[in-house]
Amino acid sequence: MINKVVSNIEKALQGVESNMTFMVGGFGLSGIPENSIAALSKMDVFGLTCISNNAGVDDFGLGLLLQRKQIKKMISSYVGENAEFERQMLSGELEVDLIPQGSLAERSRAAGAGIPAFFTPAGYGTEVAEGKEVREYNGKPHILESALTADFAFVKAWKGDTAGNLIFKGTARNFNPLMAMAGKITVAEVEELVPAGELDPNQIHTPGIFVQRIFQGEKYEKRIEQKTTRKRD
Amino acid sequence: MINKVVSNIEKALQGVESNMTFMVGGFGLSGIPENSIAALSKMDVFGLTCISNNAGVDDFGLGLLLQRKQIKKMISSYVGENAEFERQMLSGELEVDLIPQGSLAERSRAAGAGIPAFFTPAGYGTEVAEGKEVREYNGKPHILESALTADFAFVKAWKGDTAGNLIFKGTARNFNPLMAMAGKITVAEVEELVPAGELDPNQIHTPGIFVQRIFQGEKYEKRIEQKTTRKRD
Amino acid sequence: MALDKNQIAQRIAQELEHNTYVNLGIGIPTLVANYIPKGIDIEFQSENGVLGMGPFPFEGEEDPDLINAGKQTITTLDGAVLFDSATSFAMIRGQHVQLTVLGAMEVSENGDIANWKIPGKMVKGMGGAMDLVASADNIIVAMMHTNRSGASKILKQCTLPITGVNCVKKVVTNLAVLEVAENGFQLLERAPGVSVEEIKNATDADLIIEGEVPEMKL
Amino acid sequence: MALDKNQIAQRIAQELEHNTYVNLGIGIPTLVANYIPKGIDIEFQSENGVLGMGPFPFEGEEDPDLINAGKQTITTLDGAVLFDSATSFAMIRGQHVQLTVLGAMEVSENGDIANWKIPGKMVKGMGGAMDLVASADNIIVAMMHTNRSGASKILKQCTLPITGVNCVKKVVTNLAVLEVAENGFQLLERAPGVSVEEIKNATDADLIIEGEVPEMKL
Repeated sequence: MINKVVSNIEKALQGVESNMTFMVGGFGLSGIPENSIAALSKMDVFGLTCISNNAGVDDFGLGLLLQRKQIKKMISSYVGENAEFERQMLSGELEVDLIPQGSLAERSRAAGAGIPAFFTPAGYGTEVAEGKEVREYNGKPHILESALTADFAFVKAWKGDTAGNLIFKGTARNFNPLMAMAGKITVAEVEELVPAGELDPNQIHTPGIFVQRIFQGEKYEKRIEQKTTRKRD
Repeated sequence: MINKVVSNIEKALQGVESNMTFMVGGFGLSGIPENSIAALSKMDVFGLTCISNNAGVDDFGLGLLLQRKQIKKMISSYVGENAEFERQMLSGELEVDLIPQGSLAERSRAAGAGIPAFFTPAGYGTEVAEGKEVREYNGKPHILESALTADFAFVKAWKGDTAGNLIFKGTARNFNPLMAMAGKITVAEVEELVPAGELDPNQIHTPGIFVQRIFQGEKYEKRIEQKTTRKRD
Repeated sequence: MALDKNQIAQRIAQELEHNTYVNLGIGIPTLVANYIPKGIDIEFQSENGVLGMGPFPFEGEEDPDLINAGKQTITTLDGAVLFDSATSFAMIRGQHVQLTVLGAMEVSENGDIANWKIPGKMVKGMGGAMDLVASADNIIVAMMHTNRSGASKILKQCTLPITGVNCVKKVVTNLAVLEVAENGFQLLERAPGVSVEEIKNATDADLIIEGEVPEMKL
Repeated sequence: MALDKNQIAQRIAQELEHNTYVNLGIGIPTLVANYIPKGIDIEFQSENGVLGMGPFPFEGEEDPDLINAGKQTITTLDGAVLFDSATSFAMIRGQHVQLTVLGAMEVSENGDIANWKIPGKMVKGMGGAMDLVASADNIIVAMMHTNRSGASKILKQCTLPITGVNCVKKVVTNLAVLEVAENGFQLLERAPGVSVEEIKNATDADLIIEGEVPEMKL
């Protein structure tokens, strides 16, 4: 077995440098790599390009990196929950590339799967299609999208084993398995790290081959953005 | 919940006609839809195009349909275990389109995922690339491959629920989840059919949305092609 | 009288077909789930990775690992499945999700929709909307007929950056049900007590009106 | 003396690098798993959907739902994973599998390989070979130096339909270890007791020979 365990967060982030491109898993604040983001927000790395569906909120998630102006460019699909983000974007401090959510997911997977480009109908006829090749299939125009790669991918899983295998829980899965595939170095943090052999090999979401480093995270806050409930009858 | 259960194999195969295109899951004889194949081999449907990684053996799997000359064309990656297949192919009775295994898998997934075409390095410079568009990415030539669809996809899972959700076991998974995505009508047979709610929603391999009909198969033979063992010390 | 948001949702719920998978956008569309007609089996998909969404959880039972695309805490029903974002959009792009209901800032008479950006003012992003509108066979827009300053959101041509072209099939507003027909918007129904004239006045695009326009039944 | 199949596998095993994922083809390559050097952690991938393959099962413990790409019954080791064919080839095409060892009918001096078809005679199909050779950074061919009729399988140009171009990095045969260098095959090692002259005679392609050619160490 190939052991992917690193003993601490410093080792997990070894090699991280300014001007790199990072992928960061999560949807909203659900399933974000809290430990990795917190540690990155304390490092002196700047000029980062971050690929993440969202940009966190002002004081949590990628918002922490935005506060310190560590991010030069965001590649996201939806960024509507972050006042500091909006300020930096509208002032031109922050470069923003908005892309359709499905294309973000598929382009990440494509990178990991050795598919350099593919056709999708999403975005045809919109700003997103500008400069992109258009081709008709089944009577419908499609645009050519390319794979998205990153120097590091930071993902968060529910359980993981020492071989780097990951299992996610609920909708905290989202982009994590796809970004895990796409990262040149994929750093996985998990709520519970178990010895290889404990997870059912049939039930692993991300095979360890896609993960270069794994560690057990701590103090997960798992903040809820929109607490919605119903009354008991 | 949308109920996908059909009460018998006849209802599962309703609408099957001559000259249709079928996808059939399985790798070798592992994970093949034994019940569906057996039933098809007794129907008077001919001129079929079958998309399947392999073509069964002489007296099992798709070999049963070959015996009755129901298949006009096979789209496969590896067909080396079937004497009748070879005879029909070399005599020109059977049309054969051989394609790389990874492209077969990805082209099936692509169909199900609404991706009409993608670039892959597999097959560049070979017969497989003839007539296909070539484009260089990352200094390496790639060819454009298109999605593969089928009128029916026949797949086999270990467990399934009434909502059509499927769980596979071991390497019997193989092409089944991908062909399930690609079929216009996907017929899933399972070893064990359980009520919706019994399977852990985190652990489903094929979401029921990809399955149109599900039934519990019977008398699984699960033939082994190459029994290899080691001696106890 | 013009419909309120719940009534718009209620009217859209009449469009739901038995045994279909439906994606509901944020806002009014989310309310549609409260009005599923009896005998109609529907499964709701949320593009962040869940099929078989149930109602909001009871107070105290929220799970941060279980949210919808609007980031609201949710529950799942029997038969639900959880999956990653690529699988989610495979369902959407591959047209396995049959109906998408979403909000809009503008809809044009050829079925274009704009709902993701106001240049220089608001840039939240398209989220999954561009994939959704480019994919589903049936797209219904749920929105108010006019914007806050009273201007029509039903236009000959969109003025805002569009989310998708030729995709909207139907629009249900507080005033009317409109179909995107070959030659433009066809007025199918009026809100109870709202006259054709009132709808015309609130609409920038031309309306195709054939015979008597019936009132919606709620 | 020329190597037997097990010795070819044994020599190839020396090429295995610590902490790498390896795909072994059918035939001689499969045998490589028996000779992993001490201290080298390897995980074997089989393209039908398993990573972390173990040895064959004990008699009576075969599971029809657990086979390798050669359709042989197998076992899995701790840390193993099972997955579908698209994920399997994502690993391969995405270059997560670092080394592929496979058999061949012909290899040419620019690194082309032919191993899937003899026109009019044998058409078994390429299986996963075309994806494998087009993808992995390192491709090693394991084969006999000559075919059954004694003809060289090491050629200037392949005569059979090829499986991939410019992909083979090294060839280990019963006679020699050859590297596909920029200008052609470089003879790296001789089988014990086999002379350079004997190798030359058995080889159709030109050989680049620099200084003394050492014997393989097994």
